[in-house]
Amino acid sequence: MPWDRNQMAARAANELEDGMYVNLGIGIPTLVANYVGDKDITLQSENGMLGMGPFPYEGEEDPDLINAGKQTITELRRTAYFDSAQSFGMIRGGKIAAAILGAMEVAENGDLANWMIPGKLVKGMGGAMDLVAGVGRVIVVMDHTNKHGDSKLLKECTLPLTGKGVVDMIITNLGVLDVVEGGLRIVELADGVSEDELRAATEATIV
Amino acid sequence: MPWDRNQMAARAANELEDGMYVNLGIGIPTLVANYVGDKDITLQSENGMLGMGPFPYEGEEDPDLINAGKQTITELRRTAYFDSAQSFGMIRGGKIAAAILGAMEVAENGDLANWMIPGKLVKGMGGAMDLVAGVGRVIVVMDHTNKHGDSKLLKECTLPLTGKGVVDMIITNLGVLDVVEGGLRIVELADGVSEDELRAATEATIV
Amino acid sequence: MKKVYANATEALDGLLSDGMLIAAGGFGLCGIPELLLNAIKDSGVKDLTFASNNAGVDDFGIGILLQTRQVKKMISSYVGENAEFMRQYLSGELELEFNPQGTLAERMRAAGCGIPGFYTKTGVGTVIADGKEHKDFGGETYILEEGIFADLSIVKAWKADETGNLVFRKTARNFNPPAAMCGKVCVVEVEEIVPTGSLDPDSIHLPGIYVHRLIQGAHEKRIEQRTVRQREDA
Amino acid sequence: MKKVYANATEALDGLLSDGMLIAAGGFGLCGIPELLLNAIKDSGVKDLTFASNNAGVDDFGIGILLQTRQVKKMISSYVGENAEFMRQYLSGELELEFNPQGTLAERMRAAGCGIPGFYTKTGVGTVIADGKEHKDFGGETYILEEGIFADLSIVKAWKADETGNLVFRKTARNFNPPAAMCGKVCVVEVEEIVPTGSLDPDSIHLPGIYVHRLIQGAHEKRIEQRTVRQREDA
Repeated sequence: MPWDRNQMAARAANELEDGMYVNLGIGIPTLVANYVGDKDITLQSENGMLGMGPFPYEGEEDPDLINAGKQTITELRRTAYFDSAQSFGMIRGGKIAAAILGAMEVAENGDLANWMIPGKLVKGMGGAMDLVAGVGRVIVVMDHTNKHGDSKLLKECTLPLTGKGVVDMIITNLGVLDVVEGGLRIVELADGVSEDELRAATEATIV
Repeated sequence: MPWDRNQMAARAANELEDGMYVNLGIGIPTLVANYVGDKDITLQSENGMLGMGPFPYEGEEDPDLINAGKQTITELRRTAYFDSAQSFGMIRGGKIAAAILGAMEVAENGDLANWMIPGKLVKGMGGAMDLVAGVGRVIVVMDHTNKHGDSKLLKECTLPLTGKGVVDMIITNLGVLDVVEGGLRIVELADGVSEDELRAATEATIV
Repeated sequence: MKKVYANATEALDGLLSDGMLIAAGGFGLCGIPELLLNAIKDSGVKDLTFASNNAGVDDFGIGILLQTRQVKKMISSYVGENAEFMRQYLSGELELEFNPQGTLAERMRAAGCGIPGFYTKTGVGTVIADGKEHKDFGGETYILEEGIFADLSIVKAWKADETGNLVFRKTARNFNPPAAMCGKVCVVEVEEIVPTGSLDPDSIHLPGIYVHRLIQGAHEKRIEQRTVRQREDA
Repeated sequence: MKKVYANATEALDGLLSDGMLIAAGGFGLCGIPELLLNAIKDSGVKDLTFASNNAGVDDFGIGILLQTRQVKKMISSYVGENAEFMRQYLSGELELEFNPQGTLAERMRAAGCGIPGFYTKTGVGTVIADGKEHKDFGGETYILEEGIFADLSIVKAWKADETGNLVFRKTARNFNPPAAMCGKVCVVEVEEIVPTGSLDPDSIHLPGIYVHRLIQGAHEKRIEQRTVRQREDA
């Protein structure tokens, strides 16, 4: 049985190591925070915060304290605030060990598309281009196929890119793949998913 | 009688306007602070401070509180501290209205030399190149001639430049000159100094 | 030199002109200069270009200036929360220049620091890099991004002293300091002006040198997405 | 992840190698990482290049590493207070790369922010511009300066919490934040390590993400030029 959202998030959390500073994207990546266990992970919110805490209790929301998804959050004892130039300075400068992001498409060379569908509503890339260009390791968490059943792991991206050759690892409902020389390498299969099933759902070259 | 150091400093202080943020160099420029009267002037120290106060009373020196000349100083009620990148960001970005600096040579096109004598001891430019390139107005305060009696207001600088075409006004013991199209223009003569005397002591073109 | 003005309209007096470029602080609806935006709306100035990470929502933030068609162009990283924006953009009434968020912040900071251009890896190989100079450093390719030199900065801080030294609160700091740096003139609204000397000189986020005019006022501080967790009962 | 080490020698363990580039904070003798410099001296590591605004005095700061001939090259803006420096430089034993002070600070900050190059007006038309790329922006000429990517940063702060969040004191902040940003590894010495949670999150000058190792110790904090004024008697 393929992994559900929480299992994908839990698998992504396995990639995080004690002491890391990490940026989590919107959607499934946000759930990763629930699975870091007793590892000492510091979450960055790119609007200007290190040490992001959970959502506030009702009645304790603070309009001056939101995350990059514009949601109300809380601070921790370790929290530090800073401005957007400093925040993206640390992202661009490689100080963030890992970013865990969603995607529309990933290509076998690590190209990533997750910000725009031409002809549809255009919302903008936000901080995604800076994150994938700057952080130490980019881990994509997404469903293996789109709602039409087509593979999201492609030979080449068809959508406008967020970054070129930037993805290091892909975690889907079917398993885990590394981006390596020549294509993708299967690291792990989801419980009950066979290698054939995963290959059948993958357009990208598997090496 | 030519102006003395204090008179030159007082004359330079006349150039400052209420509300200005100003950087004062070492030597005579430092004395300018004594003559600002009740104008609201904020002094920058380029090692990371706005709102520089006077020297401390004996026994109240703080090793963490020095000016760009490495002298112990004090803070004021308006003081703000920041790091060197921010400090020179505001200098380079033109936020400082005026710098008052000493010089070895000034040329009629506004070239300034005040950091290095080849073959002699080389100490470095410190923040001088950033200041003259960035601040709104550069006022040089210096003796009109060197110890050999040679003019320090030249057709061309002979020493390595601190900045090209950067000087706006020169205040010397003999008078005040603006750097204008085609050369220097006499603004004011020191008490008892004749225009002929000033011209005789000046190599630069006076227009 | 008095920096404190009575209200937003007076603080903007003489500073607004059609077609100008305004850099605005804020992220989403957090830390936006809401009082100054209202006064800009009331002034009727038009054909504005805004460098601002977001465009507000339909009835708050820059969105109110979209309703009145006072905005010609946005330089932003994300405009997803604003239906009127989308309508005007898709119909060609509104120009849009997307900047990656970090590039936008750094372009503002750069201009404020006298840096007309810098190289970044962000956007290499994407549409963002189209038409921009490419250059190699240490075997890697970077693109040249230019400083945003604005005519006016509008900024929201938490507290100021009378000399304009600013303190921000939590994530409401965001784009406000870089936006403040990059304008020829910077107007700031705060929740409270405190006497000079009552802020810690070591804890000032933006020194008064960047601040030309200052107002104090009541802020709505609207929350865009109210997310909460349940209390565990004892 | 424990960042706190027992002393400077342990904090530097495994980080030093001959020929490395070290970025050091401090301005004059103010805010210099004196404990780490002493430990570097004791380690015997040699052929070092230092990016540091000054070179200390003969018996304090980087000067102590000049005495022991451990320094091959300095990247500095002003070295006027150090007689041994001058002797070694004039005899050709020591290389020196002068940087305008603001260019030096920005080169460190740029590298820490992933910016390999930026344009500045500082030094245009001077020897500083020799051999550097010139480029026009808006009709004015600028030169390209490159980021300083150091192997190691050594930094002095006032206080830290256990996660490495740093607070500096008065003008001892100076080059410490940009120096901290530009190294692959950053080691920090402070006067006091306080429990995490006791620093104000709005008033942290440099977040712990930049800090890999941390020590607490007693500092001499020598004054270079003790200038005072007379008390006016009542």
